[in-house]
Amino acid sequence: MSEQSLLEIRGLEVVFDGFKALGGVDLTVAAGELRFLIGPNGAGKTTLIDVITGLTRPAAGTVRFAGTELAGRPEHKIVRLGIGRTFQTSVVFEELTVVENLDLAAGFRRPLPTLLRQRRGVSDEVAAALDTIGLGDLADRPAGVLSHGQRQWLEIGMLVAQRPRLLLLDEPVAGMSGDERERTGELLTEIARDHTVIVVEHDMEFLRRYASQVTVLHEGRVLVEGDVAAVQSDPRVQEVYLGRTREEAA
Amino acid sequence: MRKPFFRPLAVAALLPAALLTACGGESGDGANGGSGGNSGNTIKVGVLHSLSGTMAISEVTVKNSEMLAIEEINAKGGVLGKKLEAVTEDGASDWPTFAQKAQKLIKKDKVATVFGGWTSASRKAMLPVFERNKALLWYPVQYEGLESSPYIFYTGATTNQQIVPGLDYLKEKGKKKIYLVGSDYVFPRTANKIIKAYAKANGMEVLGEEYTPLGHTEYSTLVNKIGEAKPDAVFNTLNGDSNVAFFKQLKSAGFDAAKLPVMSVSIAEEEVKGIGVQNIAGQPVAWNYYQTTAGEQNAAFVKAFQAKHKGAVTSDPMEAGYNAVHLWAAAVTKAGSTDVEAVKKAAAGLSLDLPEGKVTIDGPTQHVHKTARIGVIQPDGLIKEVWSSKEPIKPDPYLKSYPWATGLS
Amino acid sequence: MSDRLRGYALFASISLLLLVVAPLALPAFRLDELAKYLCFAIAALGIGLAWGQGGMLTLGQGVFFGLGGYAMAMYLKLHDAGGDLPDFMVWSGVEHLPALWKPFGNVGIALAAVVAVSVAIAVVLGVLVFRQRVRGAYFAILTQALAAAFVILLVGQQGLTGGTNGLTNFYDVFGRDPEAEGTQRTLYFVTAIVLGVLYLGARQLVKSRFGRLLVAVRDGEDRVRFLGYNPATVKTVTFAISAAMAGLAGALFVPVVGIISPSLLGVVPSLELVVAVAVGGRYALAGAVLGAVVMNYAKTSFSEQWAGGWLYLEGALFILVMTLAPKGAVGLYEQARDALARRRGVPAPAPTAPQEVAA
Amino acid sequence: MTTLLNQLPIGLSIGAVLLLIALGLTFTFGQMGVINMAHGEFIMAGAYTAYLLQDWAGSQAVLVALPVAFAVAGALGWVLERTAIRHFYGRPLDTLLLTWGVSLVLQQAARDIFGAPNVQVVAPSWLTGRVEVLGGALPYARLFIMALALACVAGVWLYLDRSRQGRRMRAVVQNRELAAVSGVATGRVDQLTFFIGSGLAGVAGVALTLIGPVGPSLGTYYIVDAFLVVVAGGLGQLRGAVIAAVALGMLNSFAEFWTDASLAKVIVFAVVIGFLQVRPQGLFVLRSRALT
Repeated sequence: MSEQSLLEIRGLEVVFDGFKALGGVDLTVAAGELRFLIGPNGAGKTTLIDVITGLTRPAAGTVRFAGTELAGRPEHKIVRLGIGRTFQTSVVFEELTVVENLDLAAGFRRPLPTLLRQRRGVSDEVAAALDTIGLGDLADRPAGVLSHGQRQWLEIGMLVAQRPRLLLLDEPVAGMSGDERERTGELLTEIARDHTVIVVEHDMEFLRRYASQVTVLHEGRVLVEGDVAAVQSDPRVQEVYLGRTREEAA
Repeated sequence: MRKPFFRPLAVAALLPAALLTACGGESGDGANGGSGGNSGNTIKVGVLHSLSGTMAISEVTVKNSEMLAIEEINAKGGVLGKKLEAVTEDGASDWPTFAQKAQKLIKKDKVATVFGGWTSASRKAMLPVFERNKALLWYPVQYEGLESSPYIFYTGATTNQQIVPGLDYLKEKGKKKIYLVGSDYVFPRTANKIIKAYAKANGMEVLGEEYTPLGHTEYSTLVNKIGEAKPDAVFNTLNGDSNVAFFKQLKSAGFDAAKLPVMSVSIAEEEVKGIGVQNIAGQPVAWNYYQTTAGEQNAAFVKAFQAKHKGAVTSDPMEAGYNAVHLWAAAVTKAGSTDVEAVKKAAAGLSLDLPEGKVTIDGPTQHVHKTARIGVIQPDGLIKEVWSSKEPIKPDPYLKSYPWATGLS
Repeated sequence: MSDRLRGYALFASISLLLLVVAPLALPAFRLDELAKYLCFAIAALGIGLAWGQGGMLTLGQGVFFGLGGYAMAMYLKLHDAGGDLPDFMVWSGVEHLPALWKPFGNVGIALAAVVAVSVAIAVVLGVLVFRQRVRGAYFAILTQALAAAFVILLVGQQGLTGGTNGLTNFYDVFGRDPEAEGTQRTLYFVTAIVLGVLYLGARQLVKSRFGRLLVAVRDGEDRVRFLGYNPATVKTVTFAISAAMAGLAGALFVPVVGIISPSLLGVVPSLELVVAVAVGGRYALAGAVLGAVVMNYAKTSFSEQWAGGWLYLEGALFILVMTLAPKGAVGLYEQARDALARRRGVPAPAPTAPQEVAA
Repeated sequence: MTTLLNQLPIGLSIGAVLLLIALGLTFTFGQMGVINMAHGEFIMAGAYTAYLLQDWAGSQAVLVALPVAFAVAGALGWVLERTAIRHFYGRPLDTLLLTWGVSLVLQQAARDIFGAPNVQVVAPSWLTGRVEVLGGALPYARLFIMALALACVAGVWLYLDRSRQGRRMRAVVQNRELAAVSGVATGRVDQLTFFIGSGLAGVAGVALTLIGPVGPSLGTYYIVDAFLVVVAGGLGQLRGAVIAAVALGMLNSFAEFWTDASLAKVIVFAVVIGFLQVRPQGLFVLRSRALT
């Protein structure tokens, strides 16, 4: 076990009603790494993230985060250990303003009395997050009025405001326009500078531009692992993707 | 941007306050005038029954008979030369509402007296209101006894005029082993305490005592328990709709009146229809009055009531409500005033010929002397008297004159 | 900021209305009725918090109302009895004071129990159901069943609770005659002030970070977990606060009306409280208060005119509100205000459309 | 001991009543996510249908009333769905409150139309006997209710599993948008679902005339129990409803045998709460990956 490995997954199995969604996954992510997780539909990418964040219980295997076993812990306790995630369909609180959303995300570390007081002004970490995602102009608007892309950024901002050690992003650019992808890519690079990040992504173009280390999942197992170029040239990967979508395998 | 929290609140408080203020103006009552409802050309009397909710079924009939009595009195010129004016209120089958409406009748309408209530709970809720305000309530329903408020007149039976005669009848018929079934509230529990004391003193055996929640409709387990215990008779203090389920399920399990007599104290002519006569025909009930009770007074009462309410039956509580109005009117006439203390004084020992026969008010307890009657339900849904105490029984709400009942209260 | 100032001015003028104008203008007996409505308003405030803000549709609030009411009534009964058994125990055949009753002879314990018992039960229930993520319709039905079971239990334990009769006939309420006009006036003031204080407290809570968190839990309970909070705790705390409010309301109700009985606590009275909140406007605390006062006033005055009609009116009103104005009277008011503002050419504030979380 | 054994068929028969009253509810709840508080009043409508048919069908009214009550209650449900509920999909709590308003109106309407007192429905003579089972008497009326419950369950199962309409219905349950895109007229499916669910309440109402009161408050006596069955059985699962009804019936029967009727109700409630601790979504759950 290397000194700086932050997340260690060994022999992870997940079974849904007899269907094996994950069949013995091993994965190690080092501190400070930006790791992309790819694979065709049904490969088990989201399931893997669900297990790490406590949404799904594994049938077998271990998930260790900085030396702590995660399996069996409730979601909010895993978050408190320093793991944050986004979802494929962004879920922000539409009734609350952008700042309130961020403030909420930054809030769980605060002592109880603060929770019972009214928010006055904007705290440092919220201001920083707001700055990172560039939604300063919309700070006091309800999140319900945001566009799809803005919502995704807000989610990422909420993640940053949580000050996690490990970020899990589930398809952050799905459904985004070209400009929005660009902006998200920059955001990602910026965040990856001082965080460990795992990104689940379908979009190969996005992958090529921003990824360094890639893990390919297929039918619930790790198929290949390595840098972008090595993975792309791997015949097994091409086979898996060719059988499905031409343009993605190009 | 701040959400104005307070503006809706303004509406919240202004509206009802304004409405209430409007009401306050209309009533215009400041200090207690003490006129006792006797003002101008009419005397106001309160009629307070549940006109909505679960108890409305029963209480509306009593309200109707009380209104009939008021009309009869007015037709004969009223009381003290003044017409009676009924102020009707709805207790809504809710005991606190009874208390508040009683307060309204006394304080706002300043009625001379109130006729009302059915359940013990409603009476208990109203009792403090009448006692503190020194106002009069006439309560027309048989009840569990152990009460004698100086500001209530009880024109229904107390336990020694209904339960005890019911037991006397069962004993006379040689029913030694009895099973007690009741709804889970005050009247059945108190009644069953008396029954158990009576049984102990009279060589009868109580095989079981079961209570079901009000509105209970599943009696198969209870019927099974009764079948196992094999009693000679059941003493039934179930209330309301539960009676329908109980008798239907008892009958379909094979227990009819011949096989297992069930003595009921809360089933009158009105309830028989809903239970279905084929399920209950031949079963005994204990009351003080039936629609079939002989006598000119009753014939007139039934005729007058049916003239107003087509196809309606008359029952014991209805008759007791009707009596209450006539007794009060007679007491007022005798006292020459509607003043509460004067009426109370005049009422003591007052005697009147009423549908159930001669009714006398017992001064100390403010209950009435009543003849106990055991009836059997007929195939036509009416009840035929098969046994009676012959003489009116002196009311004894605390059962002081019964040696076996010592320690009950 | 002017909004805020205007808000305080309005609160002050309403306080004036309730504390000065109403007592002067209304006859004692109407004032007593208003006090009763204010008791219901306190319970409704709790529902507004739990349901409107927290999304927990509690159909068993009568249970907590009852717990508070019985705690208070037990003290008053024991005080009246002065060392003997309370009257109803005598005719229920109870010979010794049950152990459950003994602590309630002490006024301090009884008053503490008004809140503590409600809170304790709410916490136990909350921990049990919220931890298991029972929510939405399931929670609603469970609380409704709780109300049904509670009433059956109360009615069945006649020697302990007075059965269907409940507890009534109090002679002495903290040294005063409960039927005297002066006492009723004092009780009215106490109730109005308690309502005001609780309203301000609830409003502060809603505006606090906790209040924001509560709204977040209502709109996306599962998402909140991934912000590092345990929604079960947030919900349990809120549910307990609303239970405490209902308990206080019940405790005030007892001296105001002079009775507490199971008929006040069952499925239907609990639902009626929710109806009142919905009609007033569930998303604003003031809507809950408004609804409770207006609906109960309407019920009283309606049943004085046309007894059977109240059910039609209540049902129809409710159907109309749910279909046409789900945000209740407050929502209609806000709509009208925004429409007016638009006509004047002032841009309306961003619409806030709370969405219910599907079960 | 024989009496104790006799509690078995009694438990079954209580379970059958529970199943009958909960079946329609579980149908609409499961298929549409609608919590219909007016379900009790649809039961009442079924019972009054039997009462009215007596004038025409005499003592066989109960039998004749079964299909008629299904249609009458179903029509009531259809009207409710068309006029109000269809605006409420996805808001289960709002429908709960809305339908409660409807139930108030229906109760008062029954009071005004039929009068406040209970009415009587005469059971056909062939339902008045009883058989000896395990040393106790099991009335034909109870057997009839059990058979009826079984028939209703079988009918619903066949419908959902074997008919094309039923398959459409299940498609809408599993994915409303997808079904709509695939050409299923979801609006029509909703109407039909509500018609059937409410119709089943009408059938239950006819059966209940054999054992209980027939009056304006009839629905209120059964609604809470019906909901408990639905909750314990799981969101609209037919299997779950059947097992939960029988289990709660048995529990009720034995709890009442050893304690009393009041305590038995409290015990049943406690057990359901306890059970939800183990299975928070009831007996059977539809799996879903969606994050609410």
